[in-house]
Amino acid sequence: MRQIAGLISLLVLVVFIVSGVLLIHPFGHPDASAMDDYIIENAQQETGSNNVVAAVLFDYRGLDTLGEATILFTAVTGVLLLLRSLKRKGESS
Amino acid sequence: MTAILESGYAFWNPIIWIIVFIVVGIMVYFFRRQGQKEYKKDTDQTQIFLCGEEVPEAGERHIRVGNIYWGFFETLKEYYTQVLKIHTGIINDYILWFVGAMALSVIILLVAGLG
Amino acid sequence: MLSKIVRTAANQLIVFIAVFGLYVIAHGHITPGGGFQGGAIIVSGVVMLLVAFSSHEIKKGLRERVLSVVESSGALVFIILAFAGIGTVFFYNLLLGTPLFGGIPATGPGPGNIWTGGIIPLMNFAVGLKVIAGLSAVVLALALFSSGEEVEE
Amino acid sequence: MADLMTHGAILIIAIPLLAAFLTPLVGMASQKARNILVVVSLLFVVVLVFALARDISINGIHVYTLGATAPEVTTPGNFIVPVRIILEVDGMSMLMAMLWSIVSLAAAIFSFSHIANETGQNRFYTLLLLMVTGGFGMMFTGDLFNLFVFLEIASISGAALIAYRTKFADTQEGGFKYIVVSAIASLMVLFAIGLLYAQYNLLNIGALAEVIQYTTVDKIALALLLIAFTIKAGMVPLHLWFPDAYSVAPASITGMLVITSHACMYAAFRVCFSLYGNMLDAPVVGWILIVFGLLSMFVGVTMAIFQKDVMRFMSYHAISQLGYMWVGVGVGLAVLGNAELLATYGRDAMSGGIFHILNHAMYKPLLFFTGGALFHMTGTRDLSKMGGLAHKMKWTAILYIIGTLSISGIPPLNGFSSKILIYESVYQFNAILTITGIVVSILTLASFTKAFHSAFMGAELPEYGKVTEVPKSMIIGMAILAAGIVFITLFPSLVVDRAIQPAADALINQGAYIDAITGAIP
Amino acid sequence: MDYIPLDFPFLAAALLVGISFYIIIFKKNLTKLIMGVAMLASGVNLFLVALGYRAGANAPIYTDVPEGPMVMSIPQALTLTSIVINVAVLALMLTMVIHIYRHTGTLDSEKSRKMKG
Repeated sequence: MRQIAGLISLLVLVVFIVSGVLLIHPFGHPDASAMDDYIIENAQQETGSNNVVAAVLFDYRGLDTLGEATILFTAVTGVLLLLRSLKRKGESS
Repeated sequence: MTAILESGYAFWNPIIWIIVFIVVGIMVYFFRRQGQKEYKKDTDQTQIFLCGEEVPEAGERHIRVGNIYWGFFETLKEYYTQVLKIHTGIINDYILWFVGAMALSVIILLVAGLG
Repeated sequence: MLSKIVRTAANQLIVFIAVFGLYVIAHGHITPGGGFQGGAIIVSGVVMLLVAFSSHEIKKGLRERVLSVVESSGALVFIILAFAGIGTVFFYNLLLGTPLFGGIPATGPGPGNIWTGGIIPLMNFAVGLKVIAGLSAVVLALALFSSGEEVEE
Repeated sequence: MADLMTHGAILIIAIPLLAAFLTPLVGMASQKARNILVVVSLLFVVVLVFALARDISINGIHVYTLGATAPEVTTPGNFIVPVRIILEVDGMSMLMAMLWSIVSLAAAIFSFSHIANETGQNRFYTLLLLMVTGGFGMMFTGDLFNLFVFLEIASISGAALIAYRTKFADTQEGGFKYIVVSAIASLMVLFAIGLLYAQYNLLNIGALAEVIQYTTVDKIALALLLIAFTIKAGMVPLHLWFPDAYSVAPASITGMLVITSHACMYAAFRVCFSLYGNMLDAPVVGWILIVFGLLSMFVGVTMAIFQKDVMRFMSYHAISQLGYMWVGVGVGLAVLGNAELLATYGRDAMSGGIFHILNHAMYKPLLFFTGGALFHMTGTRDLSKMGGLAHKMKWTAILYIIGTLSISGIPPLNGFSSKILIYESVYQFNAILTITGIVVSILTLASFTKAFHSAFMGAELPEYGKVTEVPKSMIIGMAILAAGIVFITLFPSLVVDRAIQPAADALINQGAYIDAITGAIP
Repeated sequence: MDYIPLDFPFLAAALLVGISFYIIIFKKNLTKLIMGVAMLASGVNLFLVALGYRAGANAPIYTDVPEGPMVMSIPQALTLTSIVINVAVLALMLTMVIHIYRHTGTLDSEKSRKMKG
């Protein structure tokens, strides 16, 4: 029962996802590119960076990168929190 | 008045309710005063009286959570067996529901778009 | 702990890996790469050391508490750089036009100049520091925990 | 002051973040300084949020373009689409931010005593502040990808905090379930963002809303976004992870997780109203929301009566209460295309649903905190082992009663005022919804009476002879929320006029949301 | 450099999503489940980065680049962000699985569960 329901819903979802990705523009030929064209043209002037991806990362979408760095910080804090020793300082065994 | 909420159909004023509560509270206090004259603390009057039987210990006297609303669960037994079947507690099943809901809602949205 | 050959080789290789990682971080604004990528390269070197030596050995030189402090400072530098522009707007690139990384390259293809990009190179360094310290701490903590040793608070 | 308000939106996000980065450094020096840092930063955020809320009610929607030459420059030069990340704060975001700031302050104060005997406190408070940042980011951002990033911040910090008490096996299981569900849901959000980006080459919600066509691909993206946010909000039948994760977390975190659940709900509303808006096949999507809401209300409350674990019992009630909001807002969405019905009852139904968010955000964390207080003093979450605790924990019992009366919709407490708004407006749409709502409300009262009886009433049990009242900071944390309940109880009209209806209008009025981004250009 | 027919990268991404959902639903081993999540992330990342590709275009870095069109840069930045996020999620998941194994002695999602109902 679970197997059948799982397979059917999985199949339906995959069909829709595949049709979704096929219905958008053909690979290599994007339909709309106004925002990206603007960035490629103006990144050097506006940010002074030759690497457009770095310009997007740190200037145009700087908050995303701050968020990304924060997520890394969160994960590191989380891992160290979960792997901490449960003994309190000065307590023996 | 900031206290009155008018939704277009309803009139709702918490101040009136609070006044009613206070009035009822005062009345209850007076009624309670009537009966308290002969009441003395820490005498036999305050002990539990159970038809002369021995009163059980505190732990046994307390009605535990499992015994409350027994009739309710007995009536809805079939419903609960069905619902508890869904709550398997296995993480794989959770994602299965997620996938199923996504598939179903895509179908609904696409079919509704046709008509 | 692996054999002596491996340990010696790892000891030598870590220098090159670190230099390459630093290069990738420092040139993030003119060539492919950046703080995350360069940091990940250096952390791969740390993982190599962790495999060659045991986590017990590494712990003597690289303490989680220190790594934690370094990581926090990297994050702080990043957010302070973002805050620095708040006279105009948060994340405003205020170093453009100043002598420090303030150059603006000629439009179009050309050789890169390292003194360009405003706050971008500095942010790359901050992120690089953070990634090195953070991922090393995670790898070290997982290795220590798996081998049953104490992980500092 | 005006200058501070210009940067208000980003400061509300950045100050908890800055405090989070500072916390581990300060905490190494002194625990007391760390606690002061946490409270001061959160207090400052509360002040900022309320100042910004006042500013928005006067001046309308705030936009803040990060990294531009000025905050109002949403599109560079005479280019027509926004390139940078834009924070867009309107009435709805502001309402969410207000309740999030208060609950996070109460949770932080509650934590001081609640986790006093545990190790790893520095990292605990760091993660708490990061979670606050994530929540504010989700509420304020006007950019889809940015929404995804902040969603992940909130989820990851939440998962780590759920698993905080590593010595118990169930905490690890709850945290693992939470993070798997969050990761998969947010990856589906990302996939949907990719589908939208491929067609329109835009990421900004307002700019996307202007050009969106509701093609087949958009429908698939809508389904992915909607269901992903639904599972994150925890609606039946996608609620299965919800009690597992919420019952094992430290109580202060559970209170905050409720609001992240609301934030995901807010994101779903944002997608439906502001992103798709008038293009949407409104009755169909509205009914999807209503069905989720109805199922949640009924299944949530019936499962709750059944529970013996006090936190699990309250988690199921949270699911049940979330259902009210979805029904209220879903009815509003179902009649979105019809201006007449919208004016007759749609807007009121939405106000009721949104008002219920505010009320729920006050009483549910309070109830979770009282549950946490019981766990703190007795060491068990099992209701069948408790009894007679009101003799020892008077304040907890009183605060529990306030929360209970409020959640069951007993007049004159605030739960009633939002429920009556929902009942009366929804009745005109479909009477069954109202009837279900009233039945669920009765069952809620019944189950909370049961829990109150088994935990607080009865004779003093010998095994809890040493139990005393909880420490002061826990009482203060609970009292903050109780004060919020009393305030909303006494001034429902003030709250509805100043906060709730602007929020409902902000969702309905898609044009204003778009204009704030693209309208500035001649 | 020419136009690739049939959108193979998009199809690959979609199928990767499908396969990883299969793993997540049907494999009871928690480590395999984590692998499924990692694969799902790869599928989504592949889809994102494939969105920005333009046939025959250069990498969007102006240093010593030949003349010609450039591929779109925002999807690359988004993918980079998404990769780092998924690394973070994986690290936390693995930590929790270690703890689950320590507590219950099994990695089976059905046997290791403590909570139901």
